[in-house]
Amino acid sequence: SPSPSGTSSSQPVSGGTLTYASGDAEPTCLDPHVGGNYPQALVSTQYLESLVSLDADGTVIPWLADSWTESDDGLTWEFTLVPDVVFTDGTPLDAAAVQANVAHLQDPETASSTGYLALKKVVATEAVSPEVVRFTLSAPDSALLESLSQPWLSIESPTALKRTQDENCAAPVGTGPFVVTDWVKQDSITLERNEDYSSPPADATHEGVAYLEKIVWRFIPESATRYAALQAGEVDVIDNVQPDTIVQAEASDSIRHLDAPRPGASNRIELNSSTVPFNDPLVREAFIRSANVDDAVTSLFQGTAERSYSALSSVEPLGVSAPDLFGYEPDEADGLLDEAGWTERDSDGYRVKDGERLTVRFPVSTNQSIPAEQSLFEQIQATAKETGFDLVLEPMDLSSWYAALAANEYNAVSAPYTKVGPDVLRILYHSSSIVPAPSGYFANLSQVSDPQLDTLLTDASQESDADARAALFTDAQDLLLGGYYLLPLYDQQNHFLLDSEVEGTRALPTVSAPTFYDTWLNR
Amino acid sequence: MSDIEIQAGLGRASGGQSSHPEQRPQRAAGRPGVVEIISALFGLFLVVSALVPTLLAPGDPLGIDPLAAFTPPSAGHWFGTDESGRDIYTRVVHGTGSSLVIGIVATAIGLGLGILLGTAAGMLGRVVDFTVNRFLEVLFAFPGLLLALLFILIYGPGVATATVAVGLSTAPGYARIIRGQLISVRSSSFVEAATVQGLPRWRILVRHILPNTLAPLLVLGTLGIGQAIVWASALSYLGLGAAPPAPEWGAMLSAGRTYITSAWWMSFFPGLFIVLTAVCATTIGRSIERRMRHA
Amino acid sequence: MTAALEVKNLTVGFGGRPGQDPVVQDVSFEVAAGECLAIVGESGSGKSVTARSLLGLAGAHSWVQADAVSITGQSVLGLPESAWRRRRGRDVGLILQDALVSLDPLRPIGREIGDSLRLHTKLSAADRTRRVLELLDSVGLPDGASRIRQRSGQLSGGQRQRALIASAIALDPPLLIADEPTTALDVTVQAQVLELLAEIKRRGNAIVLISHDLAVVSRIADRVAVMSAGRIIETGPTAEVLQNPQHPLTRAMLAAVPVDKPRRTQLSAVPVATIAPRSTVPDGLSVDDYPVRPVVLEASELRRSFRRPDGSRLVAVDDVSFRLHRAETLGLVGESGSGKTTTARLALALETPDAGEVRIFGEPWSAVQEKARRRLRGSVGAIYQDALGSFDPRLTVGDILRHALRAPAGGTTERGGSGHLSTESSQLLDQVGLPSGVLSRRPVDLSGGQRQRVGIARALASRPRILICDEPVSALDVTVQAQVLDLLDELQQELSLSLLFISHDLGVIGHMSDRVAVMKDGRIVETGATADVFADPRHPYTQQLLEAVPRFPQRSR
Amino acid sequence: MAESITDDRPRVRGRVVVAFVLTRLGGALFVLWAVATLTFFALRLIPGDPALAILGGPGSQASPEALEAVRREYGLDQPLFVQYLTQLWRLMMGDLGRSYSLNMDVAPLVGVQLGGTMQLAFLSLALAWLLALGLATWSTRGGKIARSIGSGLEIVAAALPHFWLATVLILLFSIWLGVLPPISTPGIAGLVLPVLTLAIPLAGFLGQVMRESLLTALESPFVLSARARGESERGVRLVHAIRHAALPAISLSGWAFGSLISGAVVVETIFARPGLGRTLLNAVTERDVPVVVGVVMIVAVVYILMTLLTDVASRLADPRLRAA
Ligand SMILES: Nc1ncnc2c1ncn2[C@@H]1O[C@H](COP(=O)(O)OP(=O)(O)OP(=O)(O)O)[C@@H](O)[C@H]1O
Ligand SMILES: Nc1ncnc2c1ncn2[C@@H]1O[C@H](COP(=O)(O)OP(=O)(O)OP(=O)(O)O)[C@@H](O)[C@H]1O
Ligand SMILES: [Mg+2]
Ligand SMILES: [Mg+2]
Repeated sequence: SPSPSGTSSSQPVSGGTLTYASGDAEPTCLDPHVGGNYPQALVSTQYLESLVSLDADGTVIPWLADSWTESDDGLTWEFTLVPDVVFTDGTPLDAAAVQANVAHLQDPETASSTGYLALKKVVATEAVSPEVVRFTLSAPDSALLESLSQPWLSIESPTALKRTQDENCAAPVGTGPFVVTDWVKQDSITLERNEDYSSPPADATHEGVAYLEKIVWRFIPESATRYAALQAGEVDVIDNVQPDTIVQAEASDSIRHLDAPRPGASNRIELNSSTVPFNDPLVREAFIRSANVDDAVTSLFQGTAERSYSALSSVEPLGVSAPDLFGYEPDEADGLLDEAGWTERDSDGYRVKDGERLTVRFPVSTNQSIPAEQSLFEQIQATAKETGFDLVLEPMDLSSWYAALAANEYNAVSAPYTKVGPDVLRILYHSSSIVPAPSGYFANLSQVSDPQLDTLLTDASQESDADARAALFTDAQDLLLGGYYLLPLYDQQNHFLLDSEVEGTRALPTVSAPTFYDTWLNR
Repeated sequence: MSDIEIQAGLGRASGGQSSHPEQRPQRAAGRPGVVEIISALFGLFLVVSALVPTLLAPGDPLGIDPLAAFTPPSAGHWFGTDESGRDIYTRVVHGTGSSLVIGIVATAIGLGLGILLGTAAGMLGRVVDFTVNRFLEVLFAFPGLLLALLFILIYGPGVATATVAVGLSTAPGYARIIRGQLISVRSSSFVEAATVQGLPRWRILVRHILPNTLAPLLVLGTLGIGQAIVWASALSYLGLGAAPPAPEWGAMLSAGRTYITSAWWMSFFPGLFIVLTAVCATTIGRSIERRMRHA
Repeated sequence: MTAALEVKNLTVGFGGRPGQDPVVQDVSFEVAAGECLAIVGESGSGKSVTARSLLGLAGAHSWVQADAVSITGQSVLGLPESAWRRRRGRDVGLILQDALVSLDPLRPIGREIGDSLRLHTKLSAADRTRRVLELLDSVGLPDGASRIRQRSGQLSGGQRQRALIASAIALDPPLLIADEPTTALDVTVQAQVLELLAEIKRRGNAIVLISHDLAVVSRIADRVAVMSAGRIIETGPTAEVLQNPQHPLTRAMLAAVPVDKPRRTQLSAVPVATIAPRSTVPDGLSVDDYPVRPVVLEASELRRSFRRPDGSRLVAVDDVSFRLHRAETLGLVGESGSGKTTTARLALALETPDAGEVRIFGEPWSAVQEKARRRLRGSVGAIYQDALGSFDPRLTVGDILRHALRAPAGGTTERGGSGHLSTESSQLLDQVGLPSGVLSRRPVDLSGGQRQRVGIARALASRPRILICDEPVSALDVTVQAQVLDLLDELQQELSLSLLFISHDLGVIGHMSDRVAVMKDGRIVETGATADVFADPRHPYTQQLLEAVPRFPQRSR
Repeated sequence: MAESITDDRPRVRGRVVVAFVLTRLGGALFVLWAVATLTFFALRLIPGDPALAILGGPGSQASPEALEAVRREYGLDQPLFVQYLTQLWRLMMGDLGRSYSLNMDVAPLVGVQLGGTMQLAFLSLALAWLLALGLATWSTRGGKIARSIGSGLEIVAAALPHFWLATVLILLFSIWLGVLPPISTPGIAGLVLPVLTLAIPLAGFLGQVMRESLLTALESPFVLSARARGESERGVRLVHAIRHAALPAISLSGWAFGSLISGAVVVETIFARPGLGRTLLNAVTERDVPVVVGVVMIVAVVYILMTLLTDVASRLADPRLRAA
């Protein structure tokens, strides 16, 4: 779980500029409503705020909403807002503002993907009073609070939202501790302190304005350069840290490490069950048995990541871990393939059936996989070869990768998915997620189509009783893991290195993005 | 793509052909120097690596050994191991073939196109010359890597695309040199002398013009291979060339750069081989050039 | 009075241990103030190396030994570099052999000339400019104010030579060394430069004049030293050496000079061809008899112009007409740029005339397609000034001759099959006096004279009846030139060749041609039998040319 | 050697200058037109729907209506030829279109990025010049060993791939010695490593060319005649040889600039510098066609200007060219 990095006993001091170096792609829009990806979440956490947040245990806690109630049928929710909160453009935070945000997220013109999905069941909003807003749902949604805690559903100034999308993208207006003052494309974003800030989340360590005066948010794609810049003191915080760098940094006194695995799904390889060869469960199981993931994780991540045996992130309390299903058993894999009819081997040692080689096409999105992960795939390729799988790694840029998926030209694929709460399983494995959007994209990349699983996931998403919900998700995961649709690898890695002068930084337990509200510089 | 143009520059600057071969007796070819011998030996090493890599490195370039990952250079692993425990020396040796092939094929494409355009411009009369020249001018307005990137944008990344892209981007330079060479040879007095002898045009072309135009291409080609390898590896480095885990130098270097602070050998040795190969090609090319000039 | 220059046993070599393989050996001489010593000798005899050594500039990897070298009475042996620098330019001036490239092409000549002043005097910039203008004026480059801003590329050869002289005499050094100051200059310009040197001598400065041109030397030098293979073989007062040479090599050298040598006299000491001279022209045949011989090449009203970079047109050949008869030599003479080469190229149909026509053997030549000409190509051979450049650099002499033999023949004689090619190649070489050993060598590895012979052999391969020779001997030294001229002469008699012989050297033209045509600015200004034209030039330009030709007193036979 | 005496009559000179400017301008316009045309049609070969790319790639949840709207907005529903003419017209008006991925107009984007790249390229060119000139003069001054070292250094420098050199430099100066920042910083310090990375290989190339012409110049008669005038070794180099050494390098600088822009793609990525190279690489991986076209056009303009500049510089430095 996210741990605060600052353990110094000295008093926080106000002032100073913090430079953050991100290895993620530069967002194309600083408003996370538009699209909705992790780089947006990282930066917008500094200037936008959500209705609710999570604490370190995963319990929902108040933020912009003081309190909330759910109707018995689960179809209406009422949120009471914190009083006297003002957006940085002077617009007051009220029920109408929240309504405007929901409308903005649901407007097709906004082209929201993450937020849009999360609000799918919200059919109407209503201002009960200036402080109270009511959501009306088409079906009960046990994940609503978790969804609303995400930065992609943060609340922006309705006045600002009325501007053109370009303007809003360049400088979204929220209630957060910092304000976007400048954005030099392909270089940096400048954030300055919100001097009227008054709305920290319930678990913040102080009140009032932030300590830092300014944050310079830079984009440094090269991981080695990023680390060198941190060492040289040019930047104070870096993200997307490579395992070997973490190991080095941990030996250093002047650098602190913040490990904050992302919630939602674990990193895993999805096996496409809709086509040969993985339409045969035996072959799926054989593949999983033939992949030596444990050794790979040990050597590549050098203790910075734990092997996962679950479809969900280790920060998700409802995750089911099944180590016995995912062990490296090459002998068993051989037997399974023989059983499945892949009995012969060609001159290169690959299995053959009816003249066809046992080929697994694996498009790898170079934008979405860190180098260590790509190395991990290479190691899986090497071990799977011994069993007779021809795992073909096809590195490609993001749009080619999407195109390959849309054309169903893949047998295995790894795609991250970050979302707060176990409801991510419904998005990833419900059969309705096989239906592609007009663009061709779909979330159910294993193409699992199991009515029983569908029912479990739908029920879970509507079950507001915590225990019943947990049970449903457990059943669903047992079904999923037992079907060998996926090979879990490890949590979605989210490591930050901070200069030891940077004190008081923690990752928000929602999507594990760091917040610099409590941060101060001990210089 | 660069050395080629340097050559063009050299030709332009020194007036190309006109300099008399006798003028510099003291810098004659003579015995091969130490550097030339070393380059030749390294060249031999590269050729053996490319043809029978197992002779020099019997191991499997793709064979992983996760528990031996990140071993620094040692007696067991001369160049150390990478993140998956693969032996870097083995990979470098086995990668020679593909790196050389990329360099050679790219240069061949560049030279081939260059010859086509250059001879067309130099031989087919004014209209063609004018057209080809304008076309070359346009191509020159795309700096090498930019042309390669455009090509990759259209045809997608990969070894084949990177090779063709590098080849394409070198072509205008070659074309210009060939055209210049052709024109200077065509108007040289020995070609006139052949006309005076009453040789038919095509005989003059085949017997005098083409051989004298194309002979320097041997040098250009040699020099070009080194540069082509460097540029192709730049594309690999940008993630637009060979895909890992293929033991291609640029790709290895690219993969190794991630670990530069903890495992310098991963990027140092492939990089060193790229540099050495380019140096070796340049030295050999230059010494051929010197010999031809003094021959 | 001390000698301006005294040299005792100067020995110079390159590379290796000092004393090993010297290129200049035991050279000793003295030059007094107001005196001019000429050093003459064939190419490569060590003249320039001697000159450079006198300034401590023998070159990289050189070693110099001497018993004494003193300039204006002070020894300069073993002088440190800094001391040398103070003396160069001030005590001794050097005019380099390659005048055309001895001025920095990137710097205005005013600066180049002013450099000596800048380095050795404390004159202000304005004073320097004034002095440079004076100098320019004194070397005969008037209008100095605009000249000083020009760079060498904007000057003609003669102007460059004079600018170079100006830079060498800027400080009026007591000793001036002039290495071939007149080579590559037109006779008229040459005469001006010599006059300038004479003037300097008259002022009381000592001059060491280096030249391979005895005629030039005879004009100005008081004493002559003859060098051969690095040694001085003969020395004495000019008139004495030229009229009564003692050393056989000096004699051979003198004999080789074509000036005023009648047609058909042999110039070289040794016969070059094995073929016995057999005269085809009866003695006493006069110019008037020529019309009875058939015309082999006829040029009528040729005109050829070129575009200048600024778009205007330059008429290189204007209304040129001439006839070349069987077995005669027509000399074409004129100064640089007068259109000689262009005329030759028109005659060879390498260039198409804008107007006019060339016919050979009465058949159309310039007016037809190259395809049609090919049949007759074998009948017209060519010899070029730059023999080396006219050979494909990849080919050996053998290849060159074999290719030439395979080309369409012009003469009537039948040739054997390809099996005979190598024997015929050897025969050709034999004919031009080369051993068959050169067959396997490349032209680059041959000497200038040998190359020119290969060029002639190649031209002969197709049994031509016409030979067009564009400055065939200008690049050669007198003795080699003599051999080549003799060879051409003999071949003409043997094979009844018709020669169009182009040269800027009146001596060579006078010796070689039956008739002569004088060109100026693209036009033929005078034509006639050589003897007549030389004896009684009509056109003022011809007169000027002939006056400028340096002659030396004929030695008594 | 042909005698070329310049015609100093002002009329003629004026005419020559006007003709020169006109041909150059015509040539430049032609190149720009051809570059625009070539890229326009070449980029039509890219697989995939541009409308989809505009809406955030295939990963987005674009609705058919939105796609339709975008096609209309960007004129993608027009016939190809109409689109081509529209694009040409827009380019002529200085409108480079709108980025698919960056939510902004291309012209201001590349305009901003151009500055960084130009700064990098010019500084690198200047440094490369200094390094090359220094090495060439130093090594031709010393004996045989210095010469071999000099030419060896040049060959090795010329063979260094930018990305490797950058890595080694960062390792050396930022990590081990800790004296220079590995990323672009507002001051000069941040420029040092990127500029070195670009300059060293280029210096190798230029050095080879300079050494060649320097040696030729030093062996030439005009240097001998300068020495005969009493010119010192230093004078010979400063007054005569260096200018000759510089000439071919000047004429190569236009090309060198192009290669620096190629290098900038790598260097800007590694050192996290804003600039055209990084923009281009991003645009290529994002398939952001308008940005690619924009960068291509701006690079073409810069290239044309640079060739013009080097031509003029060559003419200034070498009076022989002026006469022709
Ligand atoms: N720098 C040098 N290194 C080696 N050998 C040289 C050098 N300079 C001259 N020589 C040799 O010294 C000999 C004499 O040369 P030098 O230039 O003095 O001849 P020259 O009498 O001036 O001939 P020319 O009439 O052709 O000018 C020649 O064989 C030449 O090859
Ligand atoms: N191809 C050409 N293009 C332009 N001008 C030319 C060309 N050939 C010759 N000329 C010019 O024509 C004129 C005559 O040249 P040509 O070479 O015939 O003179 P030449 O009498 O042979 O002189 P030289 O004694 O110097 O060889 C010169 O001014 C020359 O610059
Ligand atoms: Mg000489
Ligand atoms: Mg001529």
